[in-house]
Amino acid sequence: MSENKSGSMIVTGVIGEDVHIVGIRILEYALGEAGFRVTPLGSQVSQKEFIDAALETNADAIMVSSLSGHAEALVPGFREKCVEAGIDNILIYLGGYLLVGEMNWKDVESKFSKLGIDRVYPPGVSPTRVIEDLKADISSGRKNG
Amino acid sequence: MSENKSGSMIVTGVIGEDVHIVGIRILEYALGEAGFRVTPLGSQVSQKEFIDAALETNADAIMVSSLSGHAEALVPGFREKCVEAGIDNILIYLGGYLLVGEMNWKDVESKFSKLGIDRVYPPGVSPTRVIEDLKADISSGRKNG
Amino acid sequence: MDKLNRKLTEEEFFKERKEVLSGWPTGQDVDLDEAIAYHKSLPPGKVWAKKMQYAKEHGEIYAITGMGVATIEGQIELLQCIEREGQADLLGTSVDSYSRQSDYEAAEKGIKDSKDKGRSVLNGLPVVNHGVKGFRKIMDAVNLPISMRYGAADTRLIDEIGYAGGHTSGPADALMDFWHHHSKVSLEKVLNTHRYGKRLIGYYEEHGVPMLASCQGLYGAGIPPTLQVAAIIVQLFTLAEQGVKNMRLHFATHGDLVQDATTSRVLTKLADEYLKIHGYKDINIYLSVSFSLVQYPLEPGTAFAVSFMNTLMAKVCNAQSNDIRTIAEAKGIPKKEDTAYTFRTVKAMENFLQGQKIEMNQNDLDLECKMAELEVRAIVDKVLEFGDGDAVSGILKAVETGVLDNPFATNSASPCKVMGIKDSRGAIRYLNHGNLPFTNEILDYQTSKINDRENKKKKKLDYEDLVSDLMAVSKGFLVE
Amino acid sequence: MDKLNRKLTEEEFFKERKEVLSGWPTGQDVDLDEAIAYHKSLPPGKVWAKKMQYAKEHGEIYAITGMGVATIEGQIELLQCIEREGQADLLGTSVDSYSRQSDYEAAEKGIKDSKDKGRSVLNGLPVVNHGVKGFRKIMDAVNLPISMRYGAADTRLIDEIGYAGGHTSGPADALMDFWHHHSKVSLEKVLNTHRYGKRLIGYYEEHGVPMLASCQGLYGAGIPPTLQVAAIIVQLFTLAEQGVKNMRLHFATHGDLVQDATTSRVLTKLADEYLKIHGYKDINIYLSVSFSLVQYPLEPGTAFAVSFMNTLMAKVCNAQSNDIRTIAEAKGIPKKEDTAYTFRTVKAMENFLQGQKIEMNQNDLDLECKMAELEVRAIVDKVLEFGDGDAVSGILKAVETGVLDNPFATNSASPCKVMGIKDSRGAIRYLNHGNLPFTNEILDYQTSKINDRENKKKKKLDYEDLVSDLMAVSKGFLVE
Ligand code: B12
Ligand code: B12
Repeated sequence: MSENKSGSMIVTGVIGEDVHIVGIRILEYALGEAGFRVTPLGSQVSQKEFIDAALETNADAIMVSSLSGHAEALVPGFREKCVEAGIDNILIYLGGYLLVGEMNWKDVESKFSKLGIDRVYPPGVSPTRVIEDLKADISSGRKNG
Repeated sequence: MSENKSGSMIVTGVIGEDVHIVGIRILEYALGEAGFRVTPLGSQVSQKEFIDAALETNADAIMVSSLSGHAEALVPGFREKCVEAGIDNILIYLGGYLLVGEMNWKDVESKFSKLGIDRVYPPGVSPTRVIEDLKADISSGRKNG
Repeated sequence: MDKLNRKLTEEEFFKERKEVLSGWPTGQDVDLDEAIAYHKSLPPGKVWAKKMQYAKEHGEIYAITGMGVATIEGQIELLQCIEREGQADLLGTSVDSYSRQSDYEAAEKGIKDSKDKGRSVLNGLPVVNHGVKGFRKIMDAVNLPISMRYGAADTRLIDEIGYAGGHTSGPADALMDFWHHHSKVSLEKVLNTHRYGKRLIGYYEEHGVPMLASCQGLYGAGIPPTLQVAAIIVQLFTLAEQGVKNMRLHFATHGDLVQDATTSRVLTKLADEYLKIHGYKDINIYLSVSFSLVQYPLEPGTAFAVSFMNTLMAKVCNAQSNDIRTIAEAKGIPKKEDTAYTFRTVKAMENFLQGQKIEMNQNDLDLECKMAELEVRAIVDKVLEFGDGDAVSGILKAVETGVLDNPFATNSASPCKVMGIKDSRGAIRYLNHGNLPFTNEILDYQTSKINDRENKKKKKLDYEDLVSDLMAVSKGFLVE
Repeated sequence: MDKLNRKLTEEEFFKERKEVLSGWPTGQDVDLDEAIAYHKSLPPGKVWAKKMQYAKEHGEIYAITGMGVATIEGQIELLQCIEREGQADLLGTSVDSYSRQSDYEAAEKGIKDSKDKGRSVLNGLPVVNHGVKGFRKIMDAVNLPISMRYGAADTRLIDEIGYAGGHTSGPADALMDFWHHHSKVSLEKVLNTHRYGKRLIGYYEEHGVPMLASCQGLYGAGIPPTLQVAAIIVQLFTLAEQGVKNMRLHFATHGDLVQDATTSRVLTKLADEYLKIHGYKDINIYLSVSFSLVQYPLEPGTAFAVSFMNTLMAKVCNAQSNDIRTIAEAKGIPKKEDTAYTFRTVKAMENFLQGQKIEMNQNDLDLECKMAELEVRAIVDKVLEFGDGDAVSGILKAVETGVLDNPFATNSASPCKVMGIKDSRGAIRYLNHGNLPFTNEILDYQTSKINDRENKKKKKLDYEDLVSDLMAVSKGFLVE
């Protein structure tokens, strides 16, 4: 774990009216094990709550979980609000069951990329993969552009 | 059962190297119940054995069962041999699993119709339906050709 | 201290009712007298409680799962497909998650968007928005009983409209709704609004309409069964007090047949005993099981194997209701064809098993039952002690102090100290019992079971194993 | 009278062998010494008997089914798919039905036609035509043990080539082959050619190569289990005499768990007892079950439910081998994807059930076991009496007189007087016991069980019910 950019702060939460908590809990645990600091907001978190927490903790990334299928109604405007709040370049990752029903993954991904989400993950993605991406993005300074 | 053309004689059997006996047994039972006379040849019956039995019993129809999937090798020539034997117009019905693997039924049916088989049935056809067809064919004098 | 678990008077009920019905315009269409008459006109085949009674008497098992899309037309198409193609015995209405948060504006927008896009953008049927009239169309279009399936901090308006619309069953489960269906609401508020819902069911019962109420306490994946049994039993007092007469007790099985059979036996025995001791009589209890997972299998073969386990468990647990997930559960809201396919398959399974008797090793079962009873009694008695006999105040204090707890609660007010883990045979044991009031005898038994697995794995069990447990069945294993 | 059940001397064996190998050109390539060395070089994971032993010791259950197409390349593709996509533990070779009739010319034409048409026109792999070399390619391409699966009046050349090619298991089942695999051959001839096949297995065993022989007596749909158990046991003497050491006893289950568990227990107990009494020692016995139907379900959901029952039965019967049909069984020879899908599903079910204990009601089981034992002993003892202790002459006379009988024999020399029917719980009872040497005690028990169902149906059971029994499971019911 010494290789991590230890101390990077990650804000986590489940967006909207969504109550599914298990996935994000597991992710938080894995982030902690990998040497990240985590600010867990729990479930039913609004865009504003995410952004306020990110400002307050000077976070490097926001991990947004959405399982109920309503992400297409809940995510638009997120990036814009970050820009307004002066954290234009914060990493935003999104994961879970993003639409209602079965999803054609390529379409889903491009839909949310266009909304300024840096990385979009399908259900069941392993925390290991997410953490690898996160390390890479943080150290390369990759931000959404 | 009084409505049947009682006394029509049906030769039954399983063709070729095929040992599946249950289906034809059930059919024989149903034919008997419906008032037909049955000459059961059992399994592993050759074209010649079918035709000899039909000649001997002056049969109205031959019921050929084939489940092993080899009917496309076993049935060609059957009608021609009947013609040679002088029973040109005998009804020939064929049923079971006629090809190896899954079958597109329309193709199968036309394949065997072209070989001079009067009626071709897919797996699991109910004896009731077969008997209805048989009564109709016998009373209308329908024959192949 | 006032007794909190007390039946609402008719006056209180109707006063509250006014306010409830004003929550959304469709509330005005609910006419209780008309609804009671409507229910009385339903054939027995459309009434959940009657189907459960038949199943219990004849040893039958009936499958059920959630079903819900945004529009009435869509819902009819879905349910008809499940009834006809799926050979289903029971139907359900999943309520969408905006409605569960009482956000009927968002649900309304969801209906509109769904019509525009020609696909449901909602994850369930917004019962309130469609109103009594909307749901009656569904009732006319199918021949089976329909149950509501949802959880919410405030269930009152959905219940009013849902039952008046023709549902003959629905949830009555404050703990489940507090723990799993809202992140911030207080338990007090949930218990309060839920009292109303139960009273509503009681009202139908008083007027000769059998109405089935479901209760499961908490979502059971990875949760030790005795915790779930306790969370169900303490709530039964609150259902019974408001006049609920037909109860469907739902619990999660986890794959160890002995433990699962134990859960069923202990729940049946203690529910009956505690209700009687507290003077609640003439209550019909039905059982319902899930083979409960967190993550469901993506691979359809493994998903079928899961429905089979669910059915086997229903058999082993003498359950009437076989609460399954479709084989597409891990893919998203299932297509109607997937649901019908799952039902059809499970129906054949049920047919094959229904007439059979399956038993467990008697010694194993006796020991497991003895220990499970101790665990449940420890929790339930403590709750009642907290409330000085009053279940509601007992529950309030118990949840606050973690005497009733939940490892994966969504609500931030829950201590979440308890942690379950599988033993080497797949039974769930307490890796951490948090503040549960357990004796050393209980704890030693738990430890010995955990040690078995630790010895096999040659390591201490930790969070990694917990995660692996949560995922195991989805990969086709019981314990890894 | 000469003892017919006597071990072939090496001289006799090698003399007969010459003639056998001359049956088709590929016979010349069989070199027994080389084959023995080859088998000894196989890793344990490719040896059936070793896998069965592991399964028995660890309570594991492994699925198996028939698999076969015309060409080596096709067969490799098929088996690799089942191994990888299907997560299979065991593989099989279905031999095509021309080869089963020793018609290698027709099989050769089938290979050619299959290559021309780009699809298999044969219903199995023509083992003889491809020869030892052909099969070795398959052995190299997979990592699991492969069993031959076929029945024939004359099995000798297929066995020689099949075992030398690398199969580590195959059938040794004269009664099955007489009754079901030829319409006119005499039992005497079948027993004679089969003696050779068993001696061949014995020869491998003598030279340190464990070879597993399967025996099931008759195809079990609608057939009373005790008749099947008797037909297996009388044949064990003929296997043991020729030196067979590893036996896979396969039997059909029918859906009544008590009867099916009984079959397993009685078979295990009596096989062991009779073998020991007759002085055959050091024999390893493994069990294999099918949930046996005549007609399989066309609908994939019901077909999955059937594989589930098959797996549950394997568990209830403590079987090692879970002999399943693919979900495409009723459609025709399955596509490799269907087979893999079925295996994957069954694997998850096996995983879920493997560690569990399932028991039957002890009283029900005791009674059923007692009666089943009486029935089996009545038949087996009569057979041995007929032969004056010599199993082979006993079998000959028993089959002729219907003391061993088969309701749906293909062979016209079988009396086919026995008829089985389901009782109200799905157990198979003797509707007609033909010439089976049953006491009144046995017959009264059978009648009482049949009466149960007659009383329920309020009619005498007849041929219609028999047909309905044969079809019931394919429609998703156990008994109608
Ligand atoms: C458990 C569960 C519940 C529980 C939750 C309990 C709890 N304590 O959390 C309960 C019963 C409460 C529940 C309720 C509902 N549920 Co639910 N539920 C599930 C279920 C079965 C498992 C989810 C889970 O926990 N998986 C295990 C975790 C570890 O996996 P995960 O959440 O996917 O997370 C992993 C990855 O996706 C990733 N990840 C997750 N988030 C993020 C975020 C980021 C940034 C990254 C990088 C990665 C990442 O990391 C995790 C580790 O690998 C799923 C179906 C399934 N998957 O099998 C349905 C499911 C998610 N639920 C669903 C629905 C619809 C609901 C309900 C609306 C009820 C309904 N109508 O059926 C309500 C929701 C109410 C609300 N307000 O939200 C649907 C969603 C459908 C859709 N989107 O199309 C699903 C798919 C079921 C289905 N097929 O219908 N549910
Ligand atoms: C039982 C069975 C066997 C038993 C037979 C026992 C016995 N006593 O008959 C045994 C184990 C011996 C056996 C052996 C083999 N079998 Co087999 N068997 C079956 C099985 C499971 C059931 C057949 C059956 O009896 N059905 C019940 C009866 C009532 O239905 P039926 O025969 O279809 O008959 C009905 C109708 O089709 C119709 N009908 C039948 N014939 C006729 C004729 C006429 C004129 C009419 C009008 C109607 C009609 O009337 C009947 C009443 O409804 C089927 C699969 C299935 N269907 O589920 C495979 C199946 C037929 N067998 C098959 C095969 C390949 C074999 C083997 C070659 C082994 C192998 N390689 O797997 C050997 C054959 C060896 C040989 N020489 O023939 C294949 C055929 C594949 C194909 N054609 O593509 C099948 C489909 C299995 C499969 N999916 O692979 N088999």
